[in-house]
Amino acid sequence: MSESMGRDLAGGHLRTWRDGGGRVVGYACVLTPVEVLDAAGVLPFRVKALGCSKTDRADARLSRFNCGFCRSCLQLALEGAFDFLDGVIETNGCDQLRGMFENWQYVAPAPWFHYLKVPHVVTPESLDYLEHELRRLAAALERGFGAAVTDERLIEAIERRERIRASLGRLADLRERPAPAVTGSEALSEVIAGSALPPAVFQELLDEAIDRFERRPAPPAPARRLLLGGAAIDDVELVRDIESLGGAVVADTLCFGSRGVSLELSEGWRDAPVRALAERTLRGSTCPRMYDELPSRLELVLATAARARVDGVVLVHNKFCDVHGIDNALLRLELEKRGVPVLALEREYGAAADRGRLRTRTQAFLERIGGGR
Amino acid sequence: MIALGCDVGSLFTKLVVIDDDRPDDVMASRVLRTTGTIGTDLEAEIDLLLHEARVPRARLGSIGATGRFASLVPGATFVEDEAHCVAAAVACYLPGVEVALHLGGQSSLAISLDAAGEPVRLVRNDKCASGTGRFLEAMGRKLDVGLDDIDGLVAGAAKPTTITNQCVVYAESEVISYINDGATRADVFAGICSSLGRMAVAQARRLCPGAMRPYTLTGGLARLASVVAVVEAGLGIQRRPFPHDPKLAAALGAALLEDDPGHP
Amino acid sequence: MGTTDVRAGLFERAVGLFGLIDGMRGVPSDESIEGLLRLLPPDPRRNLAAFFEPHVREAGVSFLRMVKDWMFHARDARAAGRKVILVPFNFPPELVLAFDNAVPLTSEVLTTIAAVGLEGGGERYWEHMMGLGLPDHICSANSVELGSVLSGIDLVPDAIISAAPGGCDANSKIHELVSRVLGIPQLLIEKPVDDSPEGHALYDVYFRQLIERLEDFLDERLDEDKLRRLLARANRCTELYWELYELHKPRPCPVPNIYNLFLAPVRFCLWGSDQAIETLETMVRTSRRRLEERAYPAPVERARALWAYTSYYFDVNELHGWMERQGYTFLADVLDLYHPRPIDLRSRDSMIDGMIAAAWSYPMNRQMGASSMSGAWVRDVAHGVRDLDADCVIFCGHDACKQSWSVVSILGDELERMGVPLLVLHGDSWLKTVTPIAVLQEEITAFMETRVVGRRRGAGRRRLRRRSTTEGSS
Amino acid sequence: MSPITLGIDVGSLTAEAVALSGRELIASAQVDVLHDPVATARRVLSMLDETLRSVGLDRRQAARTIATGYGRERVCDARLADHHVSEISCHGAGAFHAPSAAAGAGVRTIIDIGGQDAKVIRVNARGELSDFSMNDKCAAGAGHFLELMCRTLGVSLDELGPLALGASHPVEMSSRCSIFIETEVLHFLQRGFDRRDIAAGVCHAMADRVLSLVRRVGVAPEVTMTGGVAKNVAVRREVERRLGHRMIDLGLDPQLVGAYGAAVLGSLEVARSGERR
Repeated sequence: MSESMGRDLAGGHLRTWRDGGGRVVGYACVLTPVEVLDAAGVLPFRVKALGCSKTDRADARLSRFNCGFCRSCLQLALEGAFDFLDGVIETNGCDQLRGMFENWQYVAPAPWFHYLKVPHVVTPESLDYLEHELRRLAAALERGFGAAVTDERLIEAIERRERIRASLGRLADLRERPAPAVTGSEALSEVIAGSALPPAVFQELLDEAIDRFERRPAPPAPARRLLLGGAAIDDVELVRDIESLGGAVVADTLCFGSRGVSLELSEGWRDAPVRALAERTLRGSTCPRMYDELPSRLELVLATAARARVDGVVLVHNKFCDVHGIDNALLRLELEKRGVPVLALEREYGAAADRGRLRTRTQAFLERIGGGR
Repeated sequence: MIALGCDVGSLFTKLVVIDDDRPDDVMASRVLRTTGTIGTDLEAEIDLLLHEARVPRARLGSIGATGRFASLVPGATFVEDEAHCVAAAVACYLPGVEVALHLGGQSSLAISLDAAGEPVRLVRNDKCASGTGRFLEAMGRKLDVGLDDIDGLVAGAAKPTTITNQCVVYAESEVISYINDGATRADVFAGICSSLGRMAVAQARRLCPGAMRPYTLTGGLARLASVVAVVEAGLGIQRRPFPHDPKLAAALGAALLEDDPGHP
Repeated sequence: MGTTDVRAGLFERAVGLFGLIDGMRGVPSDESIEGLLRLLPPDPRRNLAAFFEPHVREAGVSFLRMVKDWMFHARDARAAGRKVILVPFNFPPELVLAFDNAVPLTSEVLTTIAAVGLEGGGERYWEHMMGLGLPDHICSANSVELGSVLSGIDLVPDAIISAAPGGCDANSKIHELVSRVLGIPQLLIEKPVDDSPEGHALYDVYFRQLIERLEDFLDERLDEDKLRRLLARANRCTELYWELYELHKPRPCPVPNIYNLFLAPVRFCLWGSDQAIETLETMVRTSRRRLEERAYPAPVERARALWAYTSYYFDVNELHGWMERQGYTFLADVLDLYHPRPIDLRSRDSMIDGMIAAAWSYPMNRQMGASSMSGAWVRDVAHGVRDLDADCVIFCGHDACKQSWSVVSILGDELERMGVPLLVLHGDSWLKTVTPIAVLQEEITAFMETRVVGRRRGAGRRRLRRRSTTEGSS
Repeated sequence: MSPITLGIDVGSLTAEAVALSGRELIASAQVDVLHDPVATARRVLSMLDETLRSVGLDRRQAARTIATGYGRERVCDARLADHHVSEISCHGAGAFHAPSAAAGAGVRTIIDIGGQDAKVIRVNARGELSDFSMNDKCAAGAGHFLELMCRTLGVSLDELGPLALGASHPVEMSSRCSIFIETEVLHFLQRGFDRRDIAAGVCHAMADRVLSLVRRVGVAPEVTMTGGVAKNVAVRREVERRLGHRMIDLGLDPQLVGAYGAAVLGSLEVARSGERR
């Protein structure tokens, strides 16, 4: 049985949390507002499948036409790697994720289960609906784990996450410097670790890391600066591979990376915290599952690319992922029209998958934009 | 009665002659490559086989044909599909076995069978995972490793590679890049055998979602101890070994079957 | 943009094809059918022959004339100052038919027409989409027709109603891409994956907002009387639908396999039109006559199959026709089990509520747009199996259909508990180049003979001559 | 004599080495790939050395050696080359600067179909990489597919093209997947179809796959084909017919274009850095 990599990344902190009687609830899609779980005194744990190399149990339930991320998560779930979770939250992030959760619950039901339904459009009515959904989530957490999600506890939880977001902002600035003080793979590792840590612990570790990055001598300016987009990618190996070819990932819009943690709350959010979380999730989310929001997604990529002064954009999607696969194709058409070179990469999710194929494409792209070693 | 079984697959054609009073004693068998002219070649191959088994043509009671190109078998008494033949052979040689994992050259079948040797449920391989036998053969040709010395090689593997591509033909380019990244042939073949084994495990699990039933492995891939080891580890219980060359299972089944007088 | 092999658009070529049958009426003679088929290239000739088999000819002609009218309305729309609205197959076209200034077109039906009626099927339009850099795992149902639209030499719709959100990510993204690239409005209506009252209430608001947006776009108010006349005929279609549904129950099944292929476009294109009523009436009348004559196209009805989702549309002769010749009845595909209910015509609101209920329980919305995909899909398939007395279920395994692929294992387990065997195939419902029809026939035959026919009626069995030596002769 | 530069391309099926003096091809060598790229590289370089020595030159005189192809990084690790460049840029540069191509209006689109993968490369007016597409789809689009079909048809790779040209009614393959195409080829053979018609069907299926790659980056004249499959006259003619562009001849063995491009990039680097050896 393979230990869940996410749990290993969190290492002892998760164990100390649970030894202290703390409960842990798993979720998969970053649309899930972790502050509501914090406020219920529960540790949010983003289900992930780093380093899962075989998917035979999952392939008996899902099919080989489903994406590798879902198959790898189900594989670990069926192998018992997530038995330490006290509960699981399904979100309709995408069709395949729903299928993964339905199989997980069908074969090995979690002790506590909740289905958070997030609309695909941004209208006043869908906002009301999502606010109501977040209140149902809070009530379910209360029933399951006893701690009432009051406005005070929610505000406190949001403020703690906002401080983390500020630190992540500093990390992003370090990465975007002319001579980046932190590499793309280091920055992504921090965010991934954070998805399995109690907020207070993550804040401390993050700030220590940022100080360390600031103190160490800055490396020479990279040959080429890249923005990494697309999604369902939390494979640090892929980023390390790209950077080893001379393309520094100085910015990213990955949902498991910066995009998931850089969403801003509207002014005066303290007056109605649940409403503010709902608004951030819908209006703030630049996820391609919001089918009428391409302009805001395109704007995010263009603004990030300009700010980070990148030479090219790499858009990645897991094979069989339609939501990002099609969106990347559309973003590529839009960006290339505006003179921004784009490399679209399709890969199987999993440890060092397709490594050889992707290195050739990445090196050629870097050569195309006048870079490479 | 002396019977001949002929399994004409996409890659190989397998022929056996047995006397069904003593089915445990395979009188003669041959395996040859299926080519474009297999239809005409079989005439001579059957005579050669009967000569080897010292059986005059007149004493041959039945010719059972199966496989993708069964219709080309000259003078066939009947044609039966692969699942029935494999199930018949397993029921005859391994009573009590309830599942046959038939890992052929082009496709693989997970068959559950009842006591009478009738197939009950069938799970076929994913379309893109077909051609497993050819994949192994092509990799053998490229890395100049004979199919028979794969097991020896894999035993020495230090760091088996992971093959993630589901299209078996496409996985070849993945293997090439591993080689170019310095992986040894042992690591590469260990990776190939484990990915083929795990595909069979996933198929078996689809057939028996609950606990695994007593099973055996047939088809060309079952000759490879490395693949068998991965399947046994994946399913958690040992297989009941097929007593003859697993590649001949369907042909043996075709030789053991006859028309059921009750049903025209 | 990539170069394109597309010299003529899909819609334009399809209009040409239907032009050939423009004058056809009633039950044409063998000679005139022969004359028509000789005009067609090999692919359409082989496929359309299945529409003119003697036992289906009358319904086939009526069906083809209905589709012809549907296409010619769209062809003449611009000239008549009307807008062409692309409506996906999981949204009722009545809402568009109720407007004078609009004509509906359904991309999945056009893709099916290409697969059945155009030489080389829809592959060249699919290749054009690939040329734009779209991944090859997207769904061909929309991508073939929209590939033709994006090639720049075919009819371009004026707007797209995108009703796939909630039920299908792939098609939602394709509509978003096409509306962005063409610069045409996308009228998006999401199906909340929430069977609770809150979900229904949200959908109610979405639907009414969609009507307002359509009224603005078409600069025309939804006319209550026109809507009432349309929905009265739609209710007639609902009655006929249930009569045809009941006619599937007797053994042997009197309803020819291909009628299932006719039923889908009747719903998706012109539900509530005179042509749809005529086609439904013809199917019911001819099926009832076959029931009285106990007619069945094969010596014995050896197995009755319910298709769990879509089926295959690129070789109708070799699927629907071939199954009939083997004695395998094609009862329905679950997308046709949408349980239509008569609509209360008393007021504008009651009629809109009726259309909302129809859209909520529409194909794909019922199953993949429900809270639990597996729960709703199993409910519909299990009901279909019991109600239509099916012997087995076949999942066509359309490779791009990732939501059904993700829960088909749960459907299989539940059907196994009911003692109903499930066949899982692999292929592309609209592109013949993924899995050839010959391979599908082979797998269907192995499944039927092993798990369905073999178990019950033992035709053509082989048995083991001798058990192993220890157990003596069997 | 202008400085000598070497290019070495360790592919999946074959490896090539080339020596240039400026743009002039003075020596080349080709071997089948062994199972280890470094061993293969050493072998093809030593063969190149023999040819060089026969004209009084020596590999060590090279001002720059550039590696490309699948094994390029391992070849550099073994210090058999100064640095490596992707085979995509090398095929682009090789075709653009090829002897006969350079004279004409200049190549802009290169269709390279190798053993394991296929790629279409677009270069700008200076022969620099501007866009590319590679076959991410199933492998039916690579040279390996033709190798597979030749085994089934019982002909050699070189005979397949000419055999296909003799076809009167090319069969149409009903599938895109090489597994099913192989079975279909066996079906056609059993049913006594003319082998030339079947060979043509195989080559047209190959051309279909090539064209779907071309569509991703678009085609601009002049167009050329490189890599092993370029030698198949039937595939080349079908692609020409469907694209409406004639493939210009590079005046260079299509299989050497990768190594040639690497050597050209080497000489451009040497010229830019003003080195004189």
